[in-house]
Amino acid sequence: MKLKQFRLAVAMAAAALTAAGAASAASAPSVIKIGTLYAGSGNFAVASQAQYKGLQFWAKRVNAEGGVYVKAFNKKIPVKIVAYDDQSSTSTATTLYNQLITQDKVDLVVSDFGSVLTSVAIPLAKEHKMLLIDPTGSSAGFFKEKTDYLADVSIPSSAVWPMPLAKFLEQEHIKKIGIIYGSNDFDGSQADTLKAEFKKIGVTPVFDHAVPTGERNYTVLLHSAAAAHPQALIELGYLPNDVAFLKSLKSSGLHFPFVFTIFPGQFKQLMEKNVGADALKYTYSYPAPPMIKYEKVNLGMNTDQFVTAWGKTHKGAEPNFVNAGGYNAGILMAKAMGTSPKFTQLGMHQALLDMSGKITTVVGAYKLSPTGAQLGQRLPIAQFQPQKDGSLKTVVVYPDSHKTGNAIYPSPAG
Amino acid sequence: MRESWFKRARAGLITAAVLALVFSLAPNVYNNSSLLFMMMTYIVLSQGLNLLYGFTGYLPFGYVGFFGTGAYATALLVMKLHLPIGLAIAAGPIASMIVALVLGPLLRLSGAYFSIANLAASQILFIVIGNPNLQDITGGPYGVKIDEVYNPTASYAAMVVLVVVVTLIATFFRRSRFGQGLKAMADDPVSAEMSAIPVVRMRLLAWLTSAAVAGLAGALYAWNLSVFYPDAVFTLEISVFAIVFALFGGVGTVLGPIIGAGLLYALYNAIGISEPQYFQLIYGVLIVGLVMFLPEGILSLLTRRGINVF
Amino acid sequence: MQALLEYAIVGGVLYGIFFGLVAVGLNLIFGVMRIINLAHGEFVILGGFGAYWVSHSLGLNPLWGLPLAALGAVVIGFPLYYAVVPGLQRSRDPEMLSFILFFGLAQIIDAIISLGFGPDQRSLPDEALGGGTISVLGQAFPDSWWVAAGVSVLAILGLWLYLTRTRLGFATRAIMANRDEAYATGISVDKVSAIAFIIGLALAGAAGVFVPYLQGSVGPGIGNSLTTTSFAILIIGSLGNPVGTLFGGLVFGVGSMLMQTFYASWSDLVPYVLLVVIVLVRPQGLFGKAVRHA
Amino acid sequence: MSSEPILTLTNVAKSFGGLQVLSDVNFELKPGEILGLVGPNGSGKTSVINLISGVHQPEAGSIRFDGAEIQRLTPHARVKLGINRSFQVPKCFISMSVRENIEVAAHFSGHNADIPAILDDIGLTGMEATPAASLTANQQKMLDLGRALATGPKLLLVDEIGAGLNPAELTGIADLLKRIAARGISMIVVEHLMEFLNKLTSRVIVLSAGKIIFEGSLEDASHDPEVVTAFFGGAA
Repeated sequence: MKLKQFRLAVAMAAAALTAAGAASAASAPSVIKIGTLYAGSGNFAVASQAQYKGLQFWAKRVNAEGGVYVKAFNKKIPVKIVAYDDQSSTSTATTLYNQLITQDKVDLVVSDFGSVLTSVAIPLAKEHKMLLIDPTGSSAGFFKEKTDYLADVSIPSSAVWPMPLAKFLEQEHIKKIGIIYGSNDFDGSQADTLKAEFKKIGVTPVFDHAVPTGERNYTVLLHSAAAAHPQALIELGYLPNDVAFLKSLKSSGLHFPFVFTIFPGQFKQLMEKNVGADALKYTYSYPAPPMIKYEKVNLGMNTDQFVTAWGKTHKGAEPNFVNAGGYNAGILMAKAMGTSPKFTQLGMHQALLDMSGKITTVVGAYKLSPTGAQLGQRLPIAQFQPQKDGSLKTVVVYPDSHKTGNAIYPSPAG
Repeated sequence: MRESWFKRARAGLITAAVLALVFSLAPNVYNNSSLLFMMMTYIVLSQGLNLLYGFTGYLPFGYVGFFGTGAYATALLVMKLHLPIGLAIAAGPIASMIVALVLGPLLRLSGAYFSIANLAASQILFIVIGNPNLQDITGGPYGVKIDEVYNPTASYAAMVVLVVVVTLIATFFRRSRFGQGLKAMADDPVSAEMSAIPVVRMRLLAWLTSAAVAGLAGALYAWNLSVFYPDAVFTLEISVFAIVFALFGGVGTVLGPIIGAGLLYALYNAIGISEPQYFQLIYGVLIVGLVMFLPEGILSLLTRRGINVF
Repeated sequence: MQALLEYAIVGGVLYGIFFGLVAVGLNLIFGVMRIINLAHGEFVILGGFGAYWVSHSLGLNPLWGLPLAALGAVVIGFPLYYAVVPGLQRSRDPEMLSFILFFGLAQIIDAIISLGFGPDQRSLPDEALGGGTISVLGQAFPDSWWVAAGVSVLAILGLWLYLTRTRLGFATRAIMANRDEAYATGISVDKVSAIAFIIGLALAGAAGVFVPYLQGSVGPGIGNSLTTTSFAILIIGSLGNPVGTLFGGLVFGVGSMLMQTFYASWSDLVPYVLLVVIVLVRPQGLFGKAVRHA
Repeated sequence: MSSEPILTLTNVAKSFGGLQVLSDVNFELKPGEILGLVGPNGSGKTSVINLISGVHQPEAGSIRFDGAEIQRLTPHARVKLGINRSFQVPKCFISMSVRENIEVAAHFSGHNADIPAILDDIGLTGMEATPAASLTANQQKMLDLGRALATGPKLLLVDEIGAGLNPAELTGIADLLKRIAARGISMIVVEHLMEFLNKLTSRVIVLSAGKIIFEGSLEDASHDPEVVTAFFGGAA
């Protein structure tokens, strides 16, 4: 090889390194860096951006008051959110979580929405000994062993979500049940819980079907389900699945006496816009704050205050549950920083554990297990009942402690 | 008459040594090791794809299928049989070579038919492995988790070794009679047969080598990531990146895919971390521009000036 | 059981006819120009977004997306043809290079859709195409499915008439048969090819109008599966023959619906398995003469 | 030279997609012999060459070369046995230089070829480093022939090498082929140009519609009524 070629080889190979980036600056205590990811596109885009907005909402309010109080430094320090777009891709998310931890040297990491995008952050956080604040990653699989580096703060482990639903169906003596669920941790663990609960009372679903997380057309599946004549059809999906399911249900002309989906309870307005009030009427869902209200809170705003404050900064828009979840993650982090004597990952984790069972926020009771699971709130069951003016009223039908009306079952056809 | 093997391999040995040095030292300078690891993964994949496309003219659009197969073979052997990680990694390329053998008949197809059938084959692997009905065997759409063997440092080191190995394989393809025979086949398979070149056997050999490289890359990727879903190792984006990187640098050379993957992946992270949607646009424009104005890649700018590119 | 079978078959026929339309543009362009339009799926999506735009921003019936698709095909297709196709055909490997080039184009279109419309999946109101259902053999299907199938049959029939009953169509078929001889006989190959290219894109766009109904929604990122599915259908049928593509669509549609009804989680395999099996076993298609020695 | 035939075709038949392109083809070739193969377009001349060289395989019949049946062997295996060919449209390795084209063939066939001598034969001495892509069509034809010679063939199949050459070039090629034959290499020459063929051999086979309709001298062929009809009259 000629000398010229050799130089070329060296130069070209080295180019990769130079281009890869410059060394980063060390973090300064002048600002608390909160790192997070959101999905600008893909399956989780809508929900993920809702969570991100909730977190931003918290940061803005905290900074308006001069920052978050950090006990270890005994002063208020402004908060800065460092956020990247992972496009709903786990491999992109892996690189980006790593970027947050190793390059941006953030002080706390908040995982992206949902179990799928949270999953890859868990081993990374553990490896780098970072506490992962997990607002909505609720797969039961995450919380199998004791850990110092994971805290599910805003929603209960998805394995416990459907408990009230199972109880309600039992109470109503509904025994012929069809389940359609997305094959992902979030929906799969709910389906598993439901089936386990049914088994206890000797009920086997008459229709039980997993669909890809990206499924958008339920027309054919609905006909197969109808052939099994279930009294209740339960569809467990992510937001886009629920939209597609309800649309397909409406256009198919099929009728089931009881239909349940997850997200209308969290994104009622969006669902009404996308599938129409007509498609939602008489269906059931988990009503989530702010749809159900927590008036007595001892950390942050209560539901009404939150709705009003949100409206002021968001042109009068109503917040949804995931917005509240993002906000909730913020106030819990702030509380941890405000109580932990040391500004360390372990210190803040201990503070989060110490708060467990003593706090109620906009999303309800807060109870953190040593494995990082959230055991606080249980989600009730609500039905969307049409009113005379054509609007839909969210009526909580179970459990009795939250109940605002009776279920209309079976739902009238047409 | 011919130069000694050492003279022929020298450029490759130097390139491999430089790459080993750069990636061994890089984590001291820049400590997002995930990013460096991914850059090496793409250097390996682009080079592996180059072994097939650059030397035989077969463009494997479903190249990611081998990558995913390797990743899953490794992960499942650790999860189900609790094999030591070293053995499980060795199984990655073996599994992908088995898949390549099964798909061997695709090599009977020409040009675009091969590419599109290969793409379909990778989708079939994805749908089968990610199928909910196979949850008990493959983990289905719920993915796999091997965090008990999670070791970012060791897997990083292993990937450095793979970069070296694949550079040496590419050097062999570039500088040996075997590689010359492959080039002859790409130019004209019938004439190659008439030059006593066992076309079918050599093409299959290149195919298997290329598949094994991707399988091994997948195995190391699985080890490095330790938790992943089927779409993370079967996404078409991986094929696309490997193709674009290789084309950008210049296929049929050793340096081309290395430069293409190194530069573009760095660019991807410079732009992609903050504005990923613009990146797709830039890639698209880059591909169209390359085909229209620079079908041999950026290294052909040197070749055109009479500089012999390794 | 029998009701489900009937449902799958009737549904498969409607679905398949529609997919004949999805694939027929790819077939025409490949037949005439020997280039593989890997951005085909993206042109279908563009048609879907056109219909969405017409419906949401202009408040018109989404069917106005059909003339918009034709207009868009002229505006995009004409300059695109002259910018890339003649150059590709002079290159050393037109088929492979076109494959890569149009793949790049697909990326560009995907990115532009994402930037322009955002990442969300879009759907169209059922009411626009009737909103009710029509039953055959006691199996009810949304009106939109029937409209889609009807428009597909008309479009494919129209293409067939164009190819068999008009001078331009005759010239088009001459080019399909042998491009060099067509040059020699004085056919203005570039002009006729450009028209075929535009028709191909227009048909893709027209199919796109119905994608939100048949697939549930339209969004960036479904282009690849539409392109590979179209390719499978094109290969099941035969190159250059619109009626063959309709037949290919039916095989895919009925196969797909049967799988969705009885083995739903495996139904995504249908187009890919069909594609691989057919290219290996019978590269000339089930319904045509040999066009290529593979 | 032995009198045993080096090549024997017995009842060879071939069809493509239902179209019978060759049927019942029988002939022999002796070592060092040059055989002319003529016939109208589409009569199956090139198919005969394709079947002998292994590009296609016959449906029926046997092909014996040097005492062994070869009809099931791959083309490259036949090359190693000593069969090679040139192509009607030259098929060089266009990404390589002239020398590499010949080297590759010599290397893979395992034949210890005298490359300067071959370059001299094909008139490309001094152009070793020239890329094959920049040769003229005629030079590419010669390179194609050179590639075949580099494998050390005992039987050379020459497919319409004369097309498009001027009379002086034709004479040169004819002399070259005769020189090659004189080294003991048998040859089948497919050719339209009868004058050219006349310089090479007196024994021709005439094919029509996939059948041998005449075997004998070129002179006799031109008087054979069936041959005349095949070339000039009747259904094409």
